[in-house]
Amino acid sequence: MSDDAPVEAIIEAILLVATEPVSVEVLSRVAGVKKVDIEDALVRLEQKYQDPKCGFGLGKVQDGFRYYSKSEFYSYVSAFSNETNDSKLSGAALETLAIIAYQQPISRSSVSIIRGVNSDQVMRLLAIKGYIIPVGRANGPGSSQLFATTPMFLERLGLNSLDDLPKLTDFAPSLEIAEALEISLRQDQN
Amino acid sequence: MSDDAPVEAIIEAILLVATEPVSVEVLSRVAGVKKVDIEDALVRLEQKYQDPKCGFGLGKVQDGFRYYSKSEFYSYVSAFSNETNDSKLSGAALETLAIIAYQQPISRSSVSIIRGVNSDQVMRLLAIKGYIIPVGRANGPGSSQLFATTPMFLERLGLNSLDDLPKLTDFAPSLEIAEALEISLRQDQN
Amino acid sequence: MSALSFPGLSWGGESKTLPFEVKLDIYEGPIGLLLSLIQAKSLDVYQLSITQLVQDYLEEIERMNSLDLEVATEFILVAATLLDIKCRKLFPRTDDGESDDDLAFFEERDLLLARLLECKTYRDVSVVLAKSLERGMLRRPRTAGFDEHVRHLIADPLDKIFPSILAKAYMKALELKGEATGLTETHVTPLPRISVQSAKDRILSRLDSNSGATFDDICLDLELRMDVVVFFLALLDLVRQGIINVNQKSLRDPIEIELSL
Repeated sequence: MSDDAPVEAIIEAILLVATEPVSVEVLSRVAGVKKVDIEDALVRLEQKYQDPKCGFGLGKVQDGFRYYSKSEFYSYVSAFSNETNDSKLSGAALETLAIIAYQQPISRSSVSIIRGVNSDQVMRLLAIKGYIIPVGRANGPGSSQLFATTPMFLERLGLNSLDDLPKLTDFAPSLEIAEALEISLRQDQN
Repeated sequence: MSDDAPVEAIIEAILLVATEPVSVEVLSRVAGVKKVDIEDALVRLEQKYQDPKCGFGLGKVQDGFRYYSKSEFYSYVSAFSNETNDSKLSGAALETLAIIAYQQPISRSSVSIIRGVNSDQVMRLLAIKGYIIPVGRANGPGSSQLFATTPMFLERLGLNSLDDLPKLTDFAPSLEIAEALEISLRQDQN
Repeated sequence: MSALSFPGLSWGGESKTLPFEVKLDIYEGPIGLLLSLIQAKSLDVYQLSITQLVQDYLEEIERMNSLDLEVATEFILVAATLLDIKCRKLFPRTDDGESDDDLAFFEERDLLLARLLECKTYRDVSVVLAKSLERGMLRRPRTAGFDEHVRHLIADPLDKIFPSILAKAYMKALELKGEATGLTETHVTPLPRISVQSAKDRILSRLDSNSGATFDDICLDLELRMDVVVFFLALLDLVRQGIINVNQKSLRDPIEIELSL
């Protein structure tokens, strides 16, 4: 504990200018205090922000901390930023996002193969919205660009890491559906 | 009139997501309470932030209010900037600046489309550093703000005028790439 | 289809200028479209009217105002498989033996089934993701970052830049752009320097009865993407002729090649 600058205040000053989640490591390095002290201070800050008179709180994403407006005040925040609902993500965009989330890193062509339709434009839209980002190239022949989801995507989902995504096996079509599909595709044996 | 949401909390939520100073008028309109009530709440917030355990406070700029990190903690904020300003950001900033330099005046969305990723934050940083500046609005529908480079940018590069930027003819892109670019820019205007 | 839409992001107040928004909301790919249709008709592909499918598809194309060659090709493949299924039902074979044709048909049918199941999985999980995203939209992160008054504290992101570096960065950004629109080098690539036949010979020369190779190994010294395409065609033809077997564990794994028998 430093006696002149309270750790909470240092953290607050840093998080105020941060535009991405800040890890405990970075906070510890910048503030020049031990990680445990940062962690303790974060707990105290979280308690402080629980006050209903407080309009924002701390969010933890991918091992980093960041300020958020509290969801109770959503209507005011969206009224302030003049939001309209006309930039909805389409079913196609969501489906694409799901594929990328589970298969990352993945190339445009691989996504297109799974969806059965050219997905370049949907992926461009998702990139511009900040949900996905190019992360490098495959090292095979042709070396196409690979895409992954961004920390912002996890943030919006309220997830800490990709491991927290719903398990895909829970969504595998039930045996009945698989069978029904198969029967419908099967040739009559008689 | 607030039903039960405390005015202070609404103000905090709005100021947290705001990127520019917010006036009492706007706060009053968005929160749906009288201006005097906003002013009272702002006084209470100012008192609250005076706590030395608080790392930021309220600042009044040109009739607007915003959060600022307290000057006692500038050394930490500066250290944080050095820590986060890694090569990744530099690459993005350079690319963005290059596009603006050669295509000015240009809107945020056009830059994002060319780069294939949302570039709003990078452009904000470049504006704050004084390299680019808003110069007006496109007159199409939606009328997005257009950006251009500043005299300070030219100075930094050691150039007299934009005409002294390196000519691109030596390594001009292929016709296909130029066309693709033109198409995307045209789409953007529609 | 279930309603998948949810309030999206505001995009600097400029979301209206996004050119592709409307188009995306309308269109689902052939596999997705097919899945929707099958589900709507109680999961019976057999009952599914091919004419209806084609008609629905054409209506979608109409609404898209353009014909995407890739989409069309994919659709034809799916429709052809369905048509094949129907034909076999209508004209049952008399002989019991399974011909190569039959095997090929079963393979195609299984492939279609696998793709339908995969597509359904992602579609179902995307509904859950949409709900989480919707919830996530209720709280907003602070994005303001450094303010004017702390400008002097920001490490300069453009330290040591020169005009030439700027020009290079610009050219690089434009190249990325070309790729983003799907206009890749293939449009300007010279003609392949290898024939499919010689590519087949070269693939076979790399394989012996004891050990296989991966497609990546074989393509290692190829410079043009077009040549890789030629080698891939050669690979497909060798598989078709039953000379080699290929195996790929999942999409991004290497394609393993070995001689048959």
